[in-house]
Amino acid sequence: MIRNLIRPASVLTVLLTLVALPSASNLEAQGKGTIKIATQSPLSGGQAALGEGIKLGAQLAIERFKGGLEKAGFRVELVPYDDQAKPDVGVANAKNIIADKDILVVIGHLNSGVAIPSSEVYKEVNLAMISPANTNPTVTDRGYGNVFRVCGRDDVQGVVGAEFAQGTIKARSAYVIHDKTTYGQGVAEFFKADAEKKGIKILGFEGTEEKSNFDPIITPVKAKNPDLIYFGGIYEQAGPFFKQAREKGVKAKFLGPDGLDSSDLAKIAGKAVVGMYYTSVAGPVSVYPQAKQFADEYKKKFGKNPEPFAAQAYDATAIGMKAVEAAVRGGKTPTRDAVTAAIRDVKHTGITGAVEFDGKGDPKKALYFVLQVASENPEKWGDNKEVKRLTIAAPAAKK
Amino acid sequence: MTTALFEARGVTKRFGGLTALHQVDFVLDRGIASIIGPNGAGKTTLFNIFTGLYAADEGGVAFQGRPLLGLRPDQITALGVCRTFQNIRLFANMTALENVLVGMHARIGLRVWDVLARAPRFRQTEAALQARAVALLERVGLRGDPNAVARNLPYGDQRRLEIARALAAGPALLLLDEPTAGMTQGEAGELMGLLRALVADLGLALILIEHNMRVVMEVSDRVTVLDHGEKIAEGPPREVQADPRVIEAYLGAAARQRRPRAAR
Amino acid sequence: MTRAALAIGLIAVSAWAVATFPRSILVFLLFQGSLLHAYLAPIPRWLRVALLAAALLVLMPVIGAYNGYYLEVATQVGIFVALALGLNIVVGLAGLLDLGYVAFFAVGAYSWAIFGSPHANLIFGGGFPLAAGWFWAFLVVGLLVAAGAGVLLGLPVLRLRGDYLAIVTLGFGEVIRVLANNLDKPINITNGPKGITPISRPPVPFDVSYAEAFYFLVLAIVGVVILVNRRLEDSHVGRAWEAIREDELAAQAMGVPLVRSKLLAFACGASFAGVMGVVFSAKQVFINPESFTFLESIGVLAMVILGGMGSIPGAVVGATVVTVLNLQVLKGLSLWLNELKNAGVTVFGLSLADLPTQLEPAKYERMIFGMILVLMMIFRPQGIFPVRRRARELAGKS
Amino acid sequence: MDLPLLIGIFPQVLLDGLILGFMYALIALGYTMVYGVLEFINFAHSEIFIVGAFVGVEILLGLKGAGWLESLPWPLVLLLLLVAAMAVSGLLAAAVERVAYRPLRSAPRLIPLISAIGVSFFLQDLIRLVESVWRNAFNLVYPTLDGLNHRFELTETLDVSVKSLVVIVAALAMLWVLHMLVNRTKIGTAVRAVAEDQAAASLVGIDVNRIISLTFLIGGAMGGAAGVLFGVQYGLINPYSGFIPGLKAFTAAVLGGIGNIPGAMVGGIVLGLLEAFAASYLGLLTGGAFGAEYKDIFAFSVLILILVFRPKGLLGEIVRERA
Repeated sequence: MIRNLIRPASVLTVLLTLVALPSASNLEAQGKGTIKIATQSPLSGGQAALGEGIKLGAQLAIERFKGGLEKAGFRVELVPYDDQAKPDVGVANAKNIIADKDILVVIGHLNSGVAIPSSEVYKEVNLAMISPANTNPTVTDRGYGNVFRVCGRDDVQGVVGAEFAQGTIKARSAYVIHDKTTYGQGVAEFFKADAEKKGIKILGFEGTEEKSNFDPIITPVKAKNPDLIYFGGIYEQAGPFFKQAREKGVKAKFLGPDGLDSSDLAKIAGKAVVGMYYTSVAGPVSVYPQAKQFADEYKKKFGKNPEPFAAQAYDATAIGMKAVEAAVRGGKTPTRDAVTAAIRDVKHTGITGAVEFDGKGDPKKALYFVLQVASENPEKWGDNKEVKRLTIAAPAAKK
Repeated sequence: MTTALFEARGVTKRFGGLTALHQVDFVLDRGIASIIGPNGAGKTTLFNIFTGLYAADEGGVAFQGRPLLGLRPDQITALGVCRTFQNIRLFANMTALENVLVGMHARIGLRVWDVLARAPRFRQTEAALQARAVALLERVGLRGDPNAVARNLPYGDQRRLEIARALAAGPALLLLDEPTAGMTQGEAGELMGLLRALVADLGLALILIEHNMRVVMEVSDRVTVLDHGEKIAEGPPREVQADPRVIEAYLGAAARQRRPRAAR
Repeated sequence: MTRAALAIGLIAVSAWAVATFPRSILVFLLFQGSLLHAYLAPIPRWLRVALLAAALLVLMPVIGAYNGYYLEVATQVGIFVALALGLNIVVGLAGLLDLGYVAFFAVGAYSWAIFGSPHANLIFGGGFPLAAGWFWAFLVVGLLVAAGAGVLLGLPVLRLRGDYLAIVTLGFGEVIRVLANNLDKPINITNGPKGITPISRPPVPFDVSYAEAFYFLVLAIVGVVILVNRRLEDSHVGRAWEAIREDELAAQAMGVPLVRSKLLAFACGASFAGVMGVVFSAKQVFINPESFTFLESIGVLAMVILGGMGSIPGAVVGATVVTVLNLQVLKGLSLWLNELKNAGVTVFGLSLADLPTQLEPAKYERMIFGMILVLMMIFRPQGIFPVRRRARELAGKS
Repeated sequence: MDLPLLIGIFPQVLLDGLILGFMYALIALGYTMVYGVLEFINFAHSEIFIVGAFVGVEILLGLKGAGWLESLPWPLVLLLLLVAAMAVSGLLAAAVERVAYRPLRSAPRLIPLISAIGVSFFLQDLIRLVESVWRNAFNLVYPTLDGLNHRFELTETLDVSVKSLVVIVAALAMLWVLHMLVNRTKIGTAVRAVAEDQAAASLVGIDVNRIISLTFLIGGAMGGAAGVLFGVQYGLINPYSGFIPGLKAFTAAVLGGIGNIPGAMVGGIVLGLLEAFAASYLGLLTGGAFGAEYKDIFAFSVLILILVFRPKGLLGEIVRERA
């Protein structure tokens, strides 16, 4: 019986597919001399806003800088991939990406937890990945020749946080909470280590996957009454935590890494996070003197303010295209090896400052900021004040 | 002193506050014994204890001199005590043949490794099992297709299949729980013929739970009567039939039927 | 004859189409459809075997040369086929609803991840990662460790009634995941949420790429798994499992040792997952607890249910359909929608660009799994490829 | 180890655990009612519960958008939320029963369970789909009701907010109403009759299908109320946030004796306390080696241990032949 049912069904599928074939192939036709630049970032899910910013930043850069390559007879295209902020999705996408020989540079990811395994795939074919946002030290500390980033590192971000905590807040004790993700736990550990070195007493170090009920975590925090709470994690989880903590009468100052940098934090936690500090490798676009034009253009084209990391993605893409241009020899599409090698030599003054890579692919100098939340109104997130700025070189790889 | 084939002493079972069986003794050496009694008398409970589904609260059961209490049902089956169920419990989505093959499980000496390697030993065993299963199906009078799925068989055949499945384990003692329930008098008579033949040919001992009195009187060598969990009579069919306590239990039972089932 | 020609022709045309349009998802689906067609078509057995073997052993790697992603998809399909076949033993044959099946996959994956990466140095001091050749040994280690975990879990819980067993295995699956997420202290065993990387890959013979090597490895394992499955099913062991599924009590009364049979089912199912876990960790080079969530367990369950509980071809087809749906169709829809949005297409006067950005077809896998489970239970509980009871050759029957 | 600290936070942890426990108890009612009547684990109850939370947040956001939120007294707003959420969740639960469970009522017991798991997953993404289209967001924040957030400082280390008291009062009230409903009314008698023996119940003229629908309706309504209280208490919800609390509530139901209404409350409170104490004290007692991240393991271990070592009706129920 099944046989009788399935056979016509499969024949039908076949016919349908044949009909659909021409349209599909049109959609995916490969022109000669096409150069593709891929982005990989979460385009859906809780961090979609940030991921979308990366994609749009890259798009803007391609439109701005593609002139040179077009003159040489190439078409330049952006291929956005959605890694859903999940490692396995990122890896699967990466395999898809390396299968497309036209893709010469990958701009991404947002999450270090996704970037690390995905870059293992890129490495197989020496495809360059330039990260606008991955701050985990491991990303470049593996010493892969094809991995670069234009932003700072968590270990430094943790250090910046600790330095700010000691120097500016004058905190003598701190309680550290993290969200048990690669990113959150990583940066929290760096903060803890450096804060302890600086003589700040760490009263507790707690990780949790809890999303809603923080009561049992807050109670010990309140009892130990720290000067400062450091939250290593993302705003989605930090929001309810800060809100509940303030409601329960916790009076400590709040500090965290750039994962807290989202207007949604104000939406969730409201006045609880007014006055909260966060360190960032991005900083609002308004911080960069050269970035005014970028912000205006972005707003004009996409109808919204650039999200954090959009400017970094713009710069990363620009660097990638510069390298592709440099690698073009005699009108032929350059190899991935040539592009990757060329990136190493690029010196680029972008809207987030001058970028030049060291041996591991870290920027020789990176900017770090500490900002403070100004208002409980999510619309005014962009008004957050920069309270401190540091330029720090990436630490040498520890073996 | 020689031990009896099957011997139960002082079996007591309580469910909560209700005593389902109280100090029941039962001995069987050979032939066919029947257990009768009104609904709720404890007959099936006794079977469940004999076959290890329930643990008795007191008393002991022994088969060929080996104590059965504390053994699992499958171990008891492996020793040679096998049963059928009052409400047929075939493996409904398996074929008649497969049902019988499952019954042979305890007698199969193959290891998982033999199965995976498909050793000659495996093939020989499977072939032999299958031949035996087919023979058993014929023996119990199932003339239909052995590859028919059990749930599609007619009712009477399902009863027969259940007996074939129980015989597959190669028991020395077979416990049949209302084997003729739902059958016409003619079918029941046929089945009894089969049972008698099995006893004669294989030297099987049988214990029946039965409501069909004609069947009971016809085939039983001995009859045990339970009422309210206690043995009230035991002996050859004619004697038991005349026992005043039995008559009272059965007449009284008509009134009791309407009471809610207590033992649940 | 025409049937045979049709089957051969479809495979040939679709394979050619994939080579010509290597980036079209639809064409690749067509290729898969042609394989299914060949499997179902009333053609001689030898031809069917030859066609499928040629397609899987030769055509697929060639297609992979045109678009490596398809080889990745095929490999993923293979991994899930093995998982579905393992779960099929537990759920389909023995009738034990295991909602934490992916835990065994995790156990296998972590066993190689820890020792096949420098991570083990944190526990034992030095000397790691093990040489890549150890991978082969760890296929066995993964099998044994997962089977052991199956027995350990099974011993206390297998006496439970079906629905309670389901909940307990769910709890067990979550416990394993939470442990994997938390055992980075006091002793760093799993490296917690950060996961373990880089995990060594096995040495590859000749000039084969890793992608091809893993494809063939997975294919070989799936072959073995199918063989084992069929042999078990077609023996007293398989019959005992089915009897337990049909009527536990009667099975026991017929001499089937319940606990031992159930343990065996659990251990078998778990061991397939364990082996594939080892392969998975080496293939991914990176694993973290996120790959082993309850959602994955339900996904595998949906594969088994879709194909038909207890049915080997059902598990294969179910795993393929669900995996392809997840990896290709939903994601393809997302990309397509994205392109339409960017192109400013309007439907009924509504610009697609105005669609909410959170509306992403790729994210609705739970809805797909859920619909599969509900609809199959209501309308076709036996699955799309129900078990066909094998009619036995009866020698002694006149 | 800092003993005064450990003792100092004890009352607060106790209170937190109680609040969490009452929340679990409310959710557990839905599981326990359905199980009591059908011996069926309504796996989708966790989503019925979170739907209640979404109904609540939508009404609040609506009121806020219309500018009425500040002008209305909070008890009235809360009552409105509870009534609406109970209605929607209750009807949804009954509809789910009608569509996905009733056709399978005579099937082997794993079949409806698998269907229920499917419904659970389907509903999660359905909520997500609806909210994505409607608000382009599915992580929703409960607008703050100032009156509910007021806190009473009882001692230096112990304080309690109005909303926590509301949870306790509402839970107790609903348990009481339900207890009365089941034990003192005609409907309750019918429910108990169906639970005892469906065939017999239908023989004495009870419409079994209606009573089962009613059971789902009541259980779902309890879940909806719990959803609103959950949202008000903890602030942020998403379509997936019902799952883990649901599983824990089921644990609570089993712990207290499934099918037993006061048992659900006892089980919920025990589990809530256990979880709160584990999360608060584990880190303090082990010097940080283990911490709050293990609290789910505690809950799941309780689930496993209870099911393994108190196997209700293990053999006695399967072998339900007439004795």
